[in-house]
Amino acid sequence: MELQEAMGIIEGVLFTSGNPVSIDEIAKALNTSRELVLECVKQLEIEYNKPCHGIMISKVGNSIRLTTKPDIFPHIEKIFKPKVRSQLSKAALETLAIVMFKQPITKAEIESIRGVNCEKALSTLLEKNLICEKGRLSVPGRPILYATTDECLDYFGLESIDDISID
Amino acid sequence: MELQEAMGIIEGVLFTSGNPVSIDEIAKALNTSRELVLECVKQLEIEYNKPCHGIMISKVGNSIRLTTKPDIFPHIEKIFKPKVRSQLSKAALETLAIVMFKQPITKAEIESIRGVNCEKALSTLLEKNLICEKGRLSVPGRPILYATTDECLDYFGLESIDDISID
Amino acid sequence: MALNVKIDTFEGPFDLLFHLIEKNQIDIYDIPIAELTEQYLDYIDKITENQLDLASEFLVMAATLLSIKSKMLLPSMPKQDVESELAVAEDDGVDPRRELMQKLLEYKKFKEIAMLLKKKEEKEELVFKKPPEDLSSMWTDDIPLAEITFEDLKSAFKSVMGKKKPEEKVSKITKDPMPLSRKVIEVYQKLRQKSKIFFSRLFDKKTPKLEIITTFLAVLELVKMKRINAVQEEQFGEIVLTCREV
Repeated sequence: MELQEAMGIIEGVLFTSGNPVSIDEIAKALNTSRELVLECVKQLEIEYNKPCHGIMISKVGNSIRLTTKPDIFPHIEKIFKPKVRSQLSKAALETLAIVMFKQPITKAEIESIRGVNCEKALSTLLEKNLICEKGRLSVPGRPILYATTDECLDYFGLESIDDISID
Repeated sequence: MELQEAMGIIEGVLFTSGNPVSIDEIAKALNTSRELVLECVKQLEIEYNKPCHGIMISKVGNSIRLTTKPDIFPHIEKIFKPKVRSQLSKAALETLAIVMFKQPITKAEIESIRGVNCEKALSTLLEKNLICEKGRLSVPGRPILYATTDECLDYFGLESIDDISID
Repeated sequence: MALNVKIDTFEGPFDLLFHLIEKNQIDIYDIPIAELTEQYLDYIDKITENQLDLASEFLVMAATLLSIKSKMLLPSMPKQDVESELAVAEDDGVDPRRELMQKLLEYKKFKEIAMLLKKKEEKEELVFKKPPEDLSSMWTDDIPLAEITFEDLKSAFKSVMGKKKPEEKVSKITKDPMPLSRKVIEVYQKLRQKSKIFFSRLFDKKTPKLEIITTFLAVLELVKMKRINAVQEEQFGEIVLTCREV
């Protein structure tokens, strides 16, 4: 495979993934050597170094990923921060709703329902004392179980957990 | 702002978003003119046309977004799980076209436009989450009203229904 | 005429009409109805009897075409004065083809949109998109959660659960429902005890659909046997069952 062509495929793979992809996995999929992949990565880095690009390659152990360049962060923030705010309040609302109707529930279960990371939303709800930790699930890793607090029930005018129904 | 620098920022913004971003929004965030943004997009397109790139800019209405190039599709599919997307039948496409422009609409109304039973087409579209039930019409029998979902726009790479023009 | 086109390749009567209109380069705004009707009927003839299910929709259109054709043959009314002319224009003066033309034009519009969607679908299939970056760390301030109600939580829950990909369908295998004859006896015995009962009380939420149907059939059977009376005051209202004196 030609170097230029391989570079394009690697860029496409990293773009699609969003997450880090291992060098070996890329080499295998391209049916080529690890060395050629590394050479492509080097060439891509040279390419991305040009000011007309806002992305770059970051290495994470034996894997690589695409990220934005740190120097354009202020612009990214300006455009996305207002969206993050509404996204986060939506995330908090959805997360609270899931905890309310599915309690006790683990973070992993919430994330599988929402399909996205809930770290931030959970910590906000904990901070506001709307949810609390309620024991741990007895499976490997013993994940924390979350449930609503009495304060939360009170806030929504509910007497007890038994009043929670989705009809 | 210099053209090269603006190109880099636009690339970073599109990369971060994943979803389409409107030209006007970009111009506003960069504190520059729509014309300059369009010029940057043109230059980026020239850049991505090189074989060493696997990504490209797609236009979706007044917005732009990054996607992978169609010609590297087989390679990316090899690394990630293959896309299982059976194409929609002619009946399903016709039914969806009617729901798009007449929503919310009942089954009977769709059938009067198409002149045939749409039961099967509707259930296919519901299953694929391209349409959803949106309440009921308050007439005898209370027939279900159908509307398109956000996933529907995404499925066709549309920003809004207006991207498909009818006249 | 090329008759090698099978009828089931058409999406419906409008689709078939379109095929004929395009093939014969007919002006939609001035349809030669006699000619079109004849060609349409030729196609319909190809439908064999065992395709009758499919045929019904095509036959309705055939009837419509014939009706338009006959209206076209009627002599137009002589125009006496302006007043009656105006009155006539509302009704009989309208071109009998007008309604069909409008329907065809509307169908044509959606057929074209469907083709556009097909192209978009094909294009989309070959590209991959990127998931949005997780930007939550960008926000360090307090997240507003004011003014939400229990109803908001309910609808948020419903929409988030609705978004979940449908799980693999698990079909339930239920026991054979009670045979009709036994259901007839059961319903009759219940009525003998209570003399009056709502149909909806003969089963509960957990009763399988098939058994509800059997129950309904049992009621019909008992009505036929003149053992009970069934009254429904309004559409979709309750059915009240009463026992008849034997």
